[in-house]
Amino acid sequence: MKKYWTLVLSLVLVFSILSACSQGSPGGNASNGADGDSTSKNDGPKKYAFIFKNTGNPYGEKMMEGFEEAINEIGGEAILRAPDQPTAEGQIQIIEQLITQQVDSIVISGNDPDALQPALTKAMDAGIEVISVDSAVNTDSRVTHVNQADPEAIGRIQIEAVSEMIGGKGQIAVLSATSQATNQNLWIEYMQKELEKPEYKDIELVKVAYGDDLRDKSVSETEALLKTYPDLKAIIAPTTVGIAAAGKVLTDKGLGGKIALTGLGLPSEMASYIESGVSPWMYLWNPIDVGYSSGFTAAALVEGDMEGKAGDTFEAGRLGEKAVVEDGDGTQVMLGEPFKFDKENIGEWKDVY
Amino acid sequence: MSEYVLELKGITKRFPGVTALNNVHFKLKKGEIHALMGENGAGKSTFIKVITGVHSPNEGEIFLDGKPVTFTNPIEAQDVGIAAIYQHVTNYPDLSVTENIFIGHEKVHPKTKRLLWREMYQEAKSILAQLGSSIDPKREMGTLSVAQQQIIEIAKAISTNARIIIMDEPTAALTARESEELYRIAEGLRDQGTSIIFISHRFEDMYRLASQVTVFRDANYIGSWGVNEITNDQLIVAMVGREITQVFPHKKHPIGEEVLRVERLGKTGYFADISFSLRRGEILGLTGLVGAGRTEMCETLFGITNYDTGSVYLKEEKLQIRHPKDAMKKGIGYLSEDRQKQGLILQWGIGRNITLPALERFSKRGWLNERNEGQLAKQLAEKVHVKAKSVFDLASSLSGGNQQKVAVAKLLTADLDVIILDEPTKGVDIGAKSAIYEIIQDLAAQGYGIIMVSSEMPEVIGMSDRIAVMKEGRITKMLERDEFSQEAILAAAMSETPDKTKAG
Amino acid sequence: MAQKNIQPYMQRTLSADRPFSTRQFFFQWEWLLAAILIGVIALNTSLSPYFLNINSLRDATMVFLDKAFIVFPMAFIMIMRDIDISVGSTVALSSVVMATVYNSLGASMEMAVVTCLLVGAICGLVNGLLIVKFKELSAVIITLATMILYRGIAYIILEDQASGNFPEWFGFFGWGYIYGIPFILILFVIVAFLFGLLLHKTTFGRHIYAIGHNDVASKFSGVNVDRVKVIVFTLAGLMSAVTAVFLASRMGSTRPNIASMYELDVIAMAALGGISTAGGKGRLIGTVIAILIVGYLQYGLGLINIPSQTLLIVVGALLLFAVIVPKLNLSRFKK
Amino acid sequence: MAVQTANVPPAEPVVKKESKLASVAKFREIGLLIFIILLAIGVQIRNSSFLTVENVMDMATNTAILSILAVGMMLVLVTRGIDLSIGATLALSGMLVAQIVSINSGFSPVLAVITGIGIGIFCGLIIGGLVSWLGVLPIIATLAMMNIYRGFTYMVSDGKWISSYQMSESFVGIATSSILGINTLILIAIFIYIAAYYFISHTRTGRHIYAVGSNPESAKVTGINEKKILMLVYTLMGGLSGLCGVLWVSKFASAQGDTASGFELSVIAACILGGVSIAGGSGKLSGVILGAVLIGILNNALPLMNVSPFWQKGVEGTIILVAVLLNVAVKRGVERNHLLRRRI
Repeated sequence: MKKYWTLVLSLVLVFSILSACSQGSPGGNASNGADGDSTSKNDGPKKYAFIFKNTGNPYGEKMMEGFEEAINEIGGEAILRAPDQPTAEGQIQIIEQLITQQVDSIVISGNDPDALQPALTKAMDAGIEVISVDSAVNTDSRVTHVNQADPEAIGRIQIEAVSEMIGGKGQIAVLSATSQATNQNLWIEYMQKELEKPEYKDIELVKVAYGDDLRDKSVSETEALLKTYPDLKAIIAPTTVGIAAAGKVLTDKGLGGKIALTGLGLPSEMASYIESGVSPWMYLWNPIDVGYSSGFTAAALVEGDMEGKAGDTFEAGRLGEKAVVEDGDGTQVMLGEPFKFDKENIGEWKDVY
Repeated sequence: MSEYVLELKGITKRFPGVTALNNVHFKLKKGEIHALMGENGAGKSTFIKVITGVHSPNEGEIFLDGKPVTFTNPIEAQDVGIAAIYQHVTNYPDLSVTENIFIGHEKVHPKTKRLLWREMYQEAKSILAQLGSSIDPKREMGTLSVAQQQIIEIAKAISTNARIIIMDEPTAALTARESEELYRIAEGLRDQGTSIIFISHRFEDMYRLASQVTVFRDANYIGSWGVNEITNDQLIVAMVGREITQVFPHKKHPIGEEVLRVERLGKTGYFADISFSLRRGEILGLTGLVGAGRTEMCETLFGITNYDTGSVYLKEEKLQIRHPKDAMKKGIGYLSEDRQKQGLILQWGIGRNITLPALERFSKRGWLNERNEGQLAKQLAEKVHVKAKSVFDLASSLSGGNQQKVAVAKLLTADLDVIILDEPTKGVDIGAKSAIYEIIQDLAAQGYGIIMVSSEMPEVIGMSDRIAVMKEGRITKMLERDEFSQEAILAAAMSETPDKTKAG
Repeated sequence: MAQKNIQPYMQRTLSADRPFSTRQFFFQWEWLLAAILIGVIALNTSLSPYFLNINSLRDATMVFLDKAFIVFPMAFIMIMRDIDISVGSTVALSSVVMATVYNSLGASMEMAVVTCLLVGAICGLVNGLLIVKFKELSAVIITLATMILYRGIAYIILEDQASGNFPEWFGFFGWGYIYGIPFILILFVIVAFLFGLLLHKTTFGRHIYAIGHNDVASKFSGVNVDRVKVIVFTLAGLMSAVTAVFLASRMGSTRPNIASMYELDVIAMAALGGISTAGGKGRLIGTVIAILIVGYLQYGLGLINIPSQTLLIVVGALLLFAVIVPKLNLSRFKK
Repeated sequence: MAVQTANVPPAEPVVKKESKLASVAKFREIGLLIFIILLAIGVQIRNSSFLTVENVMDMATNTAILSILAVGMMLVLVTRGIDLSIGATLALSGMLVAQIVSINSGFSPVLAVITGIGIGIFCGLIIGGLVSWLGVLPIIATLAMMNIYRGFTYMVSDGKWISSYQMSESFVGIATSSILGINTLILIAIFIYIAAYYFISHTRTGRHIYAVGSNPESAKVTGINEKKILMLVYTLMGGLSGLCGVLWVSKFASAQGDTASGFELSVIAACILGGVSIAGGSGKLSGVILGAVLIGILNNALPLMNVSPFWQKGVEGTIILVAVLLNVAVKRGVERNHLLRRRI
C-alpha cells in the first residue's frame, strides 16, 4: 500500500514537472532547444542567447523583444534568459548552461561588471561571442559592448534639463537605485562632473539617496529628501522605480510644479506624471532598439562580418549601419542620444514600452 | 428512572494492534465517589476517554440516567454534564484562570456572541470561593502551583454544571496537605449530589474517599466491590493478578565510610543552608512537601543548575561541578523525577538509551563501536531485569516500570559512588514498584551511597536508613531509623522553622 | 496508548543483534530520493541532448555545489530542532572581509582565505553562544537578527564597492580541475564523507540525535548540550565561509549583496533530504541525494531554457512533495 | 509545556507574586515605548522635521501595510507557526487585481479590494490545508508556497508591470484619498486593529486561537478543533496579505512581479520586537503596534538622519538584536529580584 502511494505520487510529481516545463517553454524562448537534432555546432540555425538582469522587468522584456526581432530577421534561434533575482550568481549559472548548449553568442546585461569575468572568459574560450549590452561587463570579459547612450551624455543632458526646469539655481537631489548599481553610479559621476562647470555654480547637489529599486524604500527616501531639504528645487532619478516613486510622492503631496522631477524612466510608468506635469520631461532610449541592435552586433560577430575592433562597421537592420568605436581598452557600439519624453509624445510611447 | 446516573455495558475499544478495553462494565450512582483502580496499562485512561467522548467505543453501550447515549466529541459529553480532570494537568499556561475555567463553554451574549467577561470573572470568583480558594481569576494560569492548577481544573468541571466528574490521578503531584484539601473539595461536591469517578494508585485515597471500587486489569473488568467488603490484600491480588507479599524488601547492607558531604549549600530563591553527609551503602530518604526545594537541591548536586553558596565533598575531595558530565565523571549519578521528559529518549531503543551517558566507554577518540555498544547495553539491561525482546526495542514501547529500569541501567554505565533517585516509583504500578525497590536495595548492598527523594511516606519509611525532611528550602529534621514515623515526618515537613524569622 | 505487554517475558536475556526487516530496509526515504534522482536525470536526458554527457554532468556540479557545503551543518542544526537563517549573510560577510583583508590590508591571499574561514566560524560561534546563553529566545529570532546584522556589517565594510583582483591561483577553487574532476566536486565528496562519519559514526553525532529527540533528557544523561550546539553553529559558520571562498573564486570578486536568500535554498535542500525540522530524524546520504536532485533539476531545466519563474514553482513543488509524501504513506500505513 | 514540576518555584502567598508578574508583563511594552520615545527624541534633535504632523502622517501611512500584516502574523505566531509566503501572496493578489483594473477601468475600487482579499484567502486556504490537514511544518509549507506564488506572479505578469496610467483614478484613490485629513490606509489599519481586538479578546474563536497555541494537547481534550483554528489563522493571514496587495498596488500606483519580496522578514521582525513569542500562546496587539511603529520609525528616521545607506542595515540589525536581548535581560533581572525576595 505504502509503496503504491509512493509510486503514484512520484509519477504525479514527474508529470507536474513535465507539464510545468511544456507550459513554461513558449513564454521563455522562441523555439525549444531540444527540437532540432543539433548535435554538432554548425547544423541548423545559429543560436543567439540573451541574458537580462532579472526576470519580470519590463525594461528587460522590451530589450529581449527587440533582440528576438533581430534574430528572427537574421534567421537564427533566440534564447532569452534571466535569473529570478538580479544577482551575478544567477547569471553565472545561466552562462554555464548556455556554454553546455553550445550557443554561438551570448548577449548579456550584467548584474556585476567584474564578477562575471571568469564565466564569460570560459564562454569566449569555448568559441562563443560575448557582447554586453545596457550594463557593461569589464572589457576583458566581452568582445564588445552595445551602449544604449553615452554615459557622459546621459549625465550632461539630465543636468541641463534640471537647470532649465529650476532656472539654473537651487538645491537638487538624486534618487538612485541601489548603492551598487554600476550604470547609475557612472551616470551620477558624470552629473557631478557636469555640475562643476561654471554655468551651474548656483546649483547645489545636496544628496544622493538610494531607493534600492524598491517602491516602499524609494517613497521613504523621497519623503526624507523633501523634509530634510525644505528648499529642494528638483529631483533627478535615473531609474524607473525611483522616478515613478518620486512622481507618486510629489503628486500625492501636491508638489507638482513646485519641485521638478526628471531622470530616466519607462514611458509607461511615467505617463501619468508627465501628462500631469509633475515631471516636465525625462529621458530614455528605446530598449527595443537597444536589444535589436545587440542582436545584429552578435550576428555580425558570429557570421564573421566583423571582429568587434574599433573602426569595424556592420548593418543593423532597420537601424542602418552602425560603427564600433573605442571605449577605454575595449570597444563599443554607440546608439545615439537618449530620447526626450514630454507631454507631446508620451501618449504615443506609453503603450509601446 | 434508573438507580445509576451512568452505566457502561460491555465496552470494547480497539486500537491498531491493541485492545485497550475488552468488554468492561461500570456503574455509577448519584452522589457517589467511585474509585477506579488498576495498574498502568489496565485501560483506565482509555475508559475515561470513552466516557468523555474523546474516543468512541467499538462495542458496548453507555447509559445516562438509564437512557442510551453516544458521544462523538468531548463537547457532547460536556453538554450532558460529564467533566474530566486528566492525569497530566491539561491547561493553558498563557491564558487567565477565568479562561481556563470556561474554555470550551464560554459565556457569550445570546445574540452578538460577544464574550461576557464580567460575568465569567464573577462566576469564576464564586466557584473558587465555593472551593475555598482565593486565587484571582485574572491571574495567568502558568504562574500557579500544581496544586492550585488542580483546583482550577475542578472549578472548570463545576462551571460546566457537571453531574459526573472524573478525576484521573488528581493527587499524583500533590503533597499530603494538598491532597487533604482535595479530599475535602471532593466530599463537598459529593454531598451536593455530584457523582465522582476517582482514579488513583494510592490506596489511602481510595480508603479516605470512595464508597465503591472497580478494578480493571489488562483491559478487562475484574470486579466491583464496596470499599468495606474488600481487604487491602484482596484488592492487590485483583489489580496485579498475583499476591505481592513483601512490599519493602529490607536487605541487610553494611554501611561504610562517608562518601558525600554537603556543607551549607544554598541557591538564591530555592534552598539555603543544606548540610548532610552520606555513607556507602546508606539509603538517605529525602522528603518534604512538593516545592520544598528537594529536586532543585539534587539538581545542583548533579550540575543541572549551579549552587550559589556552600561546598560539596565527594570522598573528601571538594567538587567543582558545572555540568552533569562532571558529576558523572566524579561519581554522582541522578535518576530524574520525570522519566518521559528528562530520563529517556522514548523514540530510541533501550540500548541507545542505556549507553548515551557513557559513549566513551566503548568508543575510541570519539568513534563509536556499535558491536561493543550492543554488548554493554545487553549486559546492563539484563542486570536490572528489563523485560523486552531485544536492546533495539523502543523505550516508548515499555511499561513505566521497565522504563524506570532502563533509566536505572543508564546510571550503571558510569563508575559511581553516589546515586540520587528522584521519585523513583512515581507513575509505576505496584508490580514494578517492588522490583525497583529490590534494585535500590541491591545497589545499596553493592556499596553505593543513595539519596532517595520521595513524597510517599510508606516508601520513605520502608526504604531509608535515615530520613532528611525539607521544608521551604531547608532541612528541618534528620530522622534516624528508630525515630521513623509518619507523624514525625509530617511534623517536620509542616513545622515552623526555628530560625525562620532570621532568614526572612 | 495503552500498553498491553504487561505479562512478563520469562526470558532474562536480551538480543543484542539488530533486527533486520527487508520491509524497513526498502521503505526508506533515501530509496525514494534515489528514484527521484534517476527520474530527474531521465527527464533531463529526454528533454535536452546536451544533458547526459560526462562533461555536462561534471561541469554542472561546479554550478550548484557552492551552497551545498552549508547543507550539511544545516542538517545537523535541523536535527537538533534549531534553524539558522543567517548563513547567507555569513557568506557575504566572510567573503567581504576576505577581499578587504587582501586588497586593503595587503595580506597574502592565503592569509585572506584563512581570515575568511575564521570570520565565518566566528559568525557561527556568535550565533551559537547567543542561542545557548539566551535560551528564552529561539534560534529563529537570534539568527534573524544576526542575518540582518552580518549583512549590515558587510555593507559597512565594502559600501558600494566590489572587491576582487584576486591572484590567478585563487580562481582554481571555483574553476579548477584535478585529473579532470572539478576541485569543488572532490572537496564536496570529502566534506560529505566527513560530515557523514561525524553524524553517524561518532559520539558527537549520537549526541546531536539525542538533543534533537529530547534535549532535556540529553542534558540529564551528561550530554553537554550547550557545547554541541555551539560547535554545530560554528561549523555552519565555517562551511558558510567555505561557500564564500568558492563563490568569490567563481566570480573573481565579491560584494556585500552576494548569496542573498541562500538560507532558503539550503533549508529546502536539507528538508528534501529527509531532515525533519521536528528534530531527531534524517541521514546525511539523503541530503547528498537531495542536493544532486535540486542541482541537476535546475541545471537540466536550464539547459532547455525554462524561464526562471517556472523553476521557482518546480522547486517549491518538489519541497512540498518531499514533506507531504511521507505523511501520506504514514497515514495510509496506520490504517 | 504545561507541567513544569521540576522547576516551578515553591508556592508563595498569592497576592504578592501576582503584582510582580503583572508588572513584568507591563514592563515589556512600557520598555519598548520608552525606547521608541528616546529614539524619537534623538531623531528630533538631529532633524527637526521629524516630529511634524506631516512626517508623522507619512510615517503612519508608510507603516500601515506593515502593521496590518503584523496582525495576521501575530495570530500565526501565536499558534506556533510562521508564514514566509505573505510577500509572495501580496504580490500575486496585487498583480492580478492590477491586471483586472487595467483591462476594465470601470472596475469599482470596493470590488477590487474584495477581489484582492478573495485571492489572498484562496492562497491562505492552500497553506492552511497543508499545515492543518497534512501536518506540514509551517516554515516548510510557507517556504514552498512562497516560491510557487512568486513564480505564478511572474508568470501571469509575463514580465510586464502595470503602470499608473493603466489604473483608474478611483483605484489609486483607495490608498491616497483621505477622510478628515487622515489617509485611508491609516483608517483601514485602525479598522483592522479594532476588528482584530474585538476578535481576539471578545469572541470564542479568537480565544481558541490562543488556547491552541498555548497547549495544543489540551485543546484536543477540550474539544477545540485545532485543524479548524490553524486553517482559520492561515486563511486570515492570506486574506490580509491579499488586502495589502491591493493597497500596495494602489499606494505605489504600480504592480511588479517582485513586489514586496523579503517583506515577510520585516513583518516578522515587527512581531518579535512587539513581544510575540515564536513558541506560541502569547502576543498582544499593543505590542505588535509598537513593534510596527519601531520598524516604521527606523525606515523613516534613518534617511532623515542622513545615516549612510551602507550603515542602515547594520543599525537595523543591531537595534533588533539589542531590543530582544535587552528584553530577556530585563526579564531575568526581575525574576532574579523575585527569587532574592523569596523567603527561605
